[in-house]
Amino acid sequence: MSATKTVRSFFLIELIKGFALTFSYMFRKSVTINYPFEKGPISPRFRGEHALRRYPNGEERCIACKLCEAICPAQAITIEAEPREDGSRRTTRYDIDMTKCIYCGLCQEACPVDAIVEGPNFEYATETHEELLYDKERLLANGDRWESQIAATLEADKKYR
Amino acid sequence: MSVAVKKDFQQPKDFKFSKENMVKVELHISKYPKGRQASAVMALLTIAQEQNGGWIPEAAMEEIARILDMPRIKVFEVATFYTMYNLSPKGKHHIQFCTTTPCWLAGSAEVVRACEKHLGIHLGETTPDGEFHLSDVECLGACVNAPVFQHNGDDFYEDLTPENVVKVLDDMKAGRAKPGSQTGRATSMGIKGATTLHDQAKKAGVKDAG
Amino acid sequence: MLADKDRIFTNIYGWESPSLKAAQARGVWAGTKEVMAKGQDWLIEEVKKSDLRGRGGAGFPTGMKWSFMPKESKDGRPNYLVINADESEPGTCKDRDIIRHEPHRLIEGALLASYAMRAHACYIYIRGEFMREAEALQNAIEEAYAAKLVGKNACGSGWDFDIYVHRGAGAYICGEETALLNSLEGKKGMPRNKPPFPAGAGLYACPTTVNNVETIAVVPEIAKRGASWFAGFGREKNRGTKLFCISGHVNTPCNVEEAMSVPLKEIIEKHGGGVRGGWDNLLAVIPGGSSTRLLPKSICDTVLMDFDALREQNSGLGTAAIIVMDKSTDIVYAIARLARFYWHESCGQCTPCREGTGWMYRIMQRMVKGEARLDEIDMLLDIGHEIEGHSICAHGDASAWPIQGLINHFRPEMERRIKEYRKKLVA
Amino acid sequence: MPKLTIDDIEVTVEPGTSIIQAAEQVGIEIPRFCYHDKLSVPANCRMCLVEVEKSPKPMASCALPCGDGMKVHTQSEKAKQARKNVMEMLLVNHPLDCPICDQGGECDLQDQAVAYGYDRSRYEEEKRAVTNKNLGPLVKTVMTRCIQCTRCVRFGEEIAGVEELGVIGRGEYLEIGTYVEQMVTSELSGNLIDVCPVGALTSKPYAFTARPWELRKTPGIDVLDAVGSNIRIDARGGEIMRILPRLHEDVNEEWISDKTRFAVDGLKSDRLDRCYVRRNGRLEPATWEEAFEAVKTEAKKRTFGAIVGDLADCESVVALKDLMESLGAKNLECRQDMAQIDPAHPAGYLFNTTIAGIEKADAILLVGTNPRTEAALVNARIRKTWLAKRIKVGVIGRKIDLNYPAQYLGAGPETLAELAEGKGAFAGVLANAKNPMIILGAGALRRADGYAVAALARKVAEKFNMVKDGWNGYNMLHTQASRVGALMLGFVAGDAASWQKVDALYLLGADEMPVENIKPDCFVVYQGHHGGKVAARADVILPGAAYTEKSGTYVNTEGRVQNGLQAVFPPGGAREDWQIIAGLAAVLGRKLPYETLPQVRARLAAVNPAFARVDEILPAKWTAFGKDGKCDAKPFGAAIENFYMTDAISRASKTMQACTDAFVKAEEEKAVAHG
Repeated sequence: MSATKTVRSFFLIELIKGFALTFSYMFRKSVTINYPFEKGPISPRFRGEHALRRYPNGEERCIACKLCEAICPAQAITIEAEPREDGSRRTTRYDIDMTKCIYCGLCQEACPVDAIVEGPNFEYATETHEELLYDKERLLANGDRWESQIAATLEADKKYR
Repeated sequence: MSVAVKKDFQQPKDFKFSKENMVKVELHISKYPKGRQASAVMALLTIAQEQNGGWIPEAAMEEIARILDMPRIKVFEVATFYTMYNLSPKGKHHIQFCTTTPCWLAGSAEVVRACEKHLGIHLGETTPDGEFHLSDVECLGACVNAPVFQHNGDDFYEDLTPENVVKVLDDMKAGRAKPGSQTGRATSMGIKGATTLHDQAKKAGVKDAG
Repeated sequence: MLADKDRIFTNIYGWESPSLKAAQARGVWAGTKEVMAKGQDWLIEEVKKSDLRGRGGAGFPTGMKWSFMPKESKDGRPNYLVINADESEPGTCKDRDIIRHEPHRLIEGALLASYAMRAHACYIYIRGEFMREAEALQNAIEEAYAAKLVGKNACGSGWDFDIYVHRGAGAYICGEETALLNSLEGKKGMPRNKPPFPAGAGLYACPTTVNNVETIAVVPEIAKRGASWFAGFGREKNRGTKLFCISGHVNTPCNVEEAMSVPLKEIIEKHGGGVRGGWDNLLAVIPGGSSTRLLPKSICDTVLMDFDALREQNSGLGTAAIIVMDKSTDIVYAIARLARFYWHESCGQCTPCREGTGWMYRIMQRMVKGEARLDEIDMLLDIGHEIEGHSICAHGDASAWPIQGLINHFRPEMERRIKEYRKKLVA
Repeated sequence: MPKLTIDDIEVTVEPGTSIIQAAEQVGIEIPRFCYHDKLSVPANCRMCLVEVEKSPKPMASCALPCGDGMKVHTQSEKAKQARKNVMEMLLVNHPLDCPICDQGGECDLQDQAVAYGYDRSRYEEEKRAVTNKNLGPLVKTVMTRCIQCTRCVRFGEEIAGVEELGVIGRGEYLEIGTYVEQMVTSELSGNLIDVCPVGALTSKPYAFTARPWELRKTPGIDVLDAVGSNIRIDARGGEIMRILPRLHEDVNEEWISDKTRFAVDGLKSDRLDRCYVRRNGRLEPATWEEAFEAVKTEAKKRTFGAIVGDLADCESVVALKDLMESLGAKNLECRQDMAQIDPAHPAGYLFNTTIAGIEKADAILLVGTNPRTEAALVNARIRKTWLAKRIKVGVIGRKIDLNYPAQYLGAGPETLAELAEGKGAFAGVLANAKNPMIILGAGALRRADGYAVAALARKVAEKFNMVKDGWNGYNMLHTQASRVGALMLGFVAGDAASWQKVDALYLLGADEMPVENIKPDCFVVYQGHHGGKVAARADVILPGAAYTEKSGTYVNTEGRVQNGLQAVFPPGGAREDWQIIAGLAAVLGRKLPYETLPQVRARLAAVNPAFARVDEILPAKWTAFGKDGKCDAKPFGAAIENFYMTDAISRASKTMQACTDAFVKAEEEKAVAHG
C-alpha cells in the first residue's frame, strides 16, 4: 500500500468527493419533470393521436378523396362517402382503428387538404379496445381540441414540406 | 365573349320568316347542291337576325333547323361560333369599333373614348334609350382607312377622329349619317392624292400627288 | 417602279364605276372566250410559267396547286373552286378594294380558273363584315349572268359555270382554307386535319381548290398578256405585281399595286407619304399582316418586299400588309393587342392554340405594364414554341410569331418595363 | 398494304390504317384523349403527336394514315417533348381537383399527366370556369374539367343517335353544351361517362361513393335484356357499386344500355334474404328446413307445374327441370308472357343473323318490335349500319321513335300478309336487297294467333330470299335473358297457358306472370330475389340470388352461350338458385346427380350440346315453324312499355324510377299537352 493511498483513505477523500458531487446537484436545475403536470418538448413532426381538422369557418376539411385510406399500410382507416345535400363530396364515415395504426404518418402526407393530421397528443390510453376505435365525430372533436397546436406545428414545419 | 346567353330579356315564343324573306331563304338554299342545304345556315341566321331587329331568338334557330332539316344543336353551334350573330338584343344602332393594332395605331382608343364620353356608356353597354350599343371587335379589314367602326353589321365609317366620330353619332341618331371615309378621301387612295395610275386620275379628275 | 400600263387593277380606288360596262371599257371580259379556247392545260401551264404565288399569305405556287386537281372525275364527284375573300388579317384590306371596285376581274378570273380546273361551280366566301362589298359582288355577278358571261355556256365557250357568293359571319379562322370549307358546308369554321388535302376531298368531300381573291383576279391578265409579261416583274420566284396595304404611322396610308420585290423603304416613302416624322422616326414595321414577325428599323432600311427576302429576315410577305409604327408607339401594347386578336379568333378545337393563345395574351397584358418577371419573357417564347407546329392549322403558329418577333427585337424594352415596375413597387 | 416501321418495329397494315392503330397492333400505346376507336377522328387534342421522319412537324398519329416506308418514332425526344407541351396546355385550364373528382384513379388525363406532365404549373393567370349542364338523372357534369375532346358529342351523333350535345362558342370559351339547356334522352347515355376521358361527365348515382382502387372487378353477363351484354361488376365488400361494359365486339361492342348500367341499385332494396312460409294465411319467417318441409308436405299431395322467370340462369333452369320431371310434373313453362314460340324450331326463335351480322344487312323489316327499348344495343347496331350504308328500315307495328329514319308500313298482321304476297310499299326494297333482314319482336307473338304470325313472318323471309347460303335474315328479338336458354333446355309445355290448371306451382323468379290466373287453392312456391306481387301470392318463399351473386350461364337472343362470374354473395340467408333446388331435391328424396358447378354445366351440355360451345353461335337449321292460320286484325302490341322498368331489379331501382319520372313521364306529359 503506497503512502498516498493511505493518506487518501485516511482522510476519506473519495467519500468527500463523491458527496460533493452529489450535493452539487442539489443546486442545479433538476432534469426530471413533474409529469403529468409538466411535459417535455416535442418536435413539430411528432406523430401522435389523429385528428380531423376544420376550416376556420367550421367546415370540415376532409373531402373524402380516400387517399389516406389507400395509402395506410396498416389498413386502419375506413371511409365511406356520398354527396352531401349541398352537392359537396363528404364522408359519411371516417373510422380509424387506433389499435391497428402504426403511426407512420403517411395519411397526413397523402392528405391534399391537411384534413387528417397526427397531432401532438399522446395521452389517450384507454381501458378497453373499443374506445380506441375512433369514428369521425371523435376525430373531428380531436381536431377542434388541438387545432391551435396543430396549426402551429404545421406552420413550423411548412418550409420543409 | 362567353356564350352563356344572358336571360334578362324576353325570348319570343314563335318565329316565322316573313314572306319576302322566305323568298330569300329559298334563293340561298338553291345555291347549294341538293342535300347540302345545311350550307345555307349562315345566310338564314343572317336573315333571321335582320328580320328580328339585330338579334337571333331561340325560336328562329329552331325554325332554321326545321327548314334545313338539321339538328337544332348544329344551328346553335354555328350561331355561337361566329361573332356577328347576336343572341341577345343590341340596341338600335350597334356600333362596333375595330380596336386591333392597325386601327389602334391610327388612334382608335381616342375615338372610342370620345364616343364613350359622348354617349355616357362603356364598351359592351347600351344607352338607356336603347339607341346605341357600343362594342369592340377584331380587325374589320379596312386598315388603310383606320380607325373604323361598323354600324349594325353593314356600313363602315372610316377615317374617324375623336372630333368627327361624335358628329357621326349625332347624325346617325338623326338618320343622316353618311358611311365611308369621314375625311372625304376616295376610298383607299392616299389622302394627298394618287401616286399611281396618273392617266386614270386625270380622267377621273382626282388630285395627283405626283 | 411599276409603270401605270403594267398595273392590273386600274380602278382600284373606285374612280370609275364597278359596273360591267365600265369594266369592259377597261379591258375586262375582252377575249375571254379566246383564252378559254386555248385549253385548260394551256391555262394551267401559263399560270405555272408566270410564277404566280398565292396572294393569301402562304405564297404557294398557284399553278402547282391547280395541277393537283383531278383532270376527270372517276366517281362522279364534281370539282369546285372556292375563292377566299375572308380577308381578316389585321393590316390587310386589298381584297375589299378588288371586290368593290374591280368585281368583274374577279369573276372573269373565277371563270378562267374554274375552267382550268374543270370546275363548274365556284363559291366566293366573303367575310360577313363586308356587307356592302358582298352586295357589290352580287350585283356584278348578276350583270355577268345577264350578259351570259357566266352561267350556261359561259362567254359562248361551251363551258357551264355557276358562281355564288357565300357570306361569313365574323370568324378570322375561316380564312384558313379547310375552316372556310367547313363554314361553307354550314358547320363551325374549324380547320380540318390534313390529309386529306382539299384537292382530294374538300368542299362536300369533292376535289376543291381554295384561292385568294387577288390570286384569281390577276389570272385573266396573265392569260391575256402572257406569262412572261407577269414574270417580268420582281425577283426570281417572286414574280408579278402585288397589292400592298400601307397602314399605321405613315403620312398617307393607302393601298397600292406595285411590282414584287420593291424595297420596303421605297414603297413607304413613295406611296405611303413617308413615315410620320421622317424615316428616322421609324420604330418597326410589320411587313405582311399581323402574323408575320415585325422588323426593326435597321432591317427596314434595306429589305425587299417579297416572299424570300422577308423569309431570310425571319418574317414573311404574308398578305403584303405593311403596318408601320413610329417611335411614339407602345410596341409592347401593339403586339399584346395582336395576342388578344389571336386569342379571340382561335377556333378552340385543338388544345395548344385554345389554351396557349389565352395564356400568352394574359402574360402580354401584364408585360404592357411591366407587371411580370424577367424569366417570363423566356417563358413566353417557350409557350410560343409549345404551340408552334402542334396545332391542326397555322393559327397557333401565327399567334406565336408576333410575340417572337417582339422578343427578338425589343427584349430590352420589355426588360426595362419590368424593372421600372419593380422599382415603382418598391417605392 | 403499306409497310412501315414504328419505333424500329416493322409492321404491315391494311391500307387506311392510322398510325395509332398500327402502333396498337405492335403493342405500342400512344396516349390520346380525343381519339376513340369507335368514333370519328377529329385529331383535336393533339396528345397523340408522333415524330415521322421527313416531316417537319410532329404529326397527329390518330389522323395520319400509314404510308409505305414511313418511319415513325413514338418515344423520340421530339415526340415526347410535343406531348409534354400539349399536356401543359391541357392542364392550363383544368382544375386540379382530382381529390374530389370521381374520375380520380381512372382518369386518362391524370395518368398521362404523370407520364408527360411537369410537377408544377407555370400558369399563374385565372383559370376558366364553365357552368354545369343538366343532363338528367344519370350523368353528372362538372364542365370546368372538360378538355374539349368532343368524344361525348361524337358519341351522341354517331352511336346514340341523339344530336343534343354540341360544341358551342369558340376559342378558349369553347364548351360542350346542349341546345339551350336540355336533358339528354338516350337509352345509351350512360356510355358518355365511359367515353369522357376526364371527370367532366361522371355517373350521378355513383357520385362520390367509391374509388376505383377499392373495387373488385368481376366479369359478368347482363340479364336485364336478351342481348347478353358483357359487363364488369365493380363491388366493394358485399356491395355492388357500379356496372361497366366489357368489350365484346360481336355483342355489345363497348357500350351498355342505361338500364344495364344504372338499375344496379335495385339489387339493394326489396330483397328477399330469408325463407318465408305461409301459416294461417300469413307469410312468416322460417328456416330453410321449415321451408323445405312445407314444400315436402304439399309435394306428396299435389302435382307441380313450374314457371321460370326472365332473369333465371340456365343452371337453375336445368336443375328445376330435372327436379320437376322426377316429380312427374309436365307443365314446365318459360313463356310467362304467353308468347307463342315453338321450341321445336330454333331457327324460329333465334336472332339468326347475329347482332354483328346486322352490319352486313341492307334492308331491315321490324315487326312488332321497338329495338330501341327492347334491345338498345341491337338498335345501336342497326343505327351503325344505317350510318355506314343508309340502309332502308321498315316498321310494322306501333309507330315508334327510332334514331334513324324508318318507313312506317302498317300496324298489324295484314301488312305482313300483304308483304308475304309481294305487295306493299316495302316489297320492292326487300326484293332488291342483297341481305334483307326481318326482326320479329315478342310483341308480335304475344297474342292468340302468334303461331300464325310467325308463319306469316317465315313466309315473308322465304318470299324475299332472306334465308340462303351464308345468310339467315330471319330474327326473333327477345327481351328476356332466360328465354332462349330455357327454350333450348326444353322448359316449355305445349300450351303456354297450361300451368293455369295445376294445383301446385314452382315459380323460379317468375315476377312477370299473371298472378291473377293462378287457381285460388294452388300451392305456390316462389324462389327469387325480389319481393313483389308474385312473391306475395306464394305459400313458401325461398330466397335466391340475383345475377351478380351467382356464377350463371345465360343464352342471349342470338343463341350465344355466355358465363358470368359471381361478384358478391347473396344477402342474408339467400343462396345460389341451383343449389336451393338441389337442396330441395335432396329433402324430397330426389337427389340430383350433380353437386358442383362444373357438374351442372356438364348436365346442361348433356341436355343440349350447344351449352358446351361457350360464346359460339351454331347456325340453326331452317324449318317450317309456325302454323298457317287466320290472323287477327289486331295491331301488334309492344313488348316493353317503359324501357326503364322491365323486371324486378329495375322496378326496385331508385335511379330507374328517377329516369321514368324524367324521361317517360315527361314524354307522356308532352304528348298530352300536344294531344
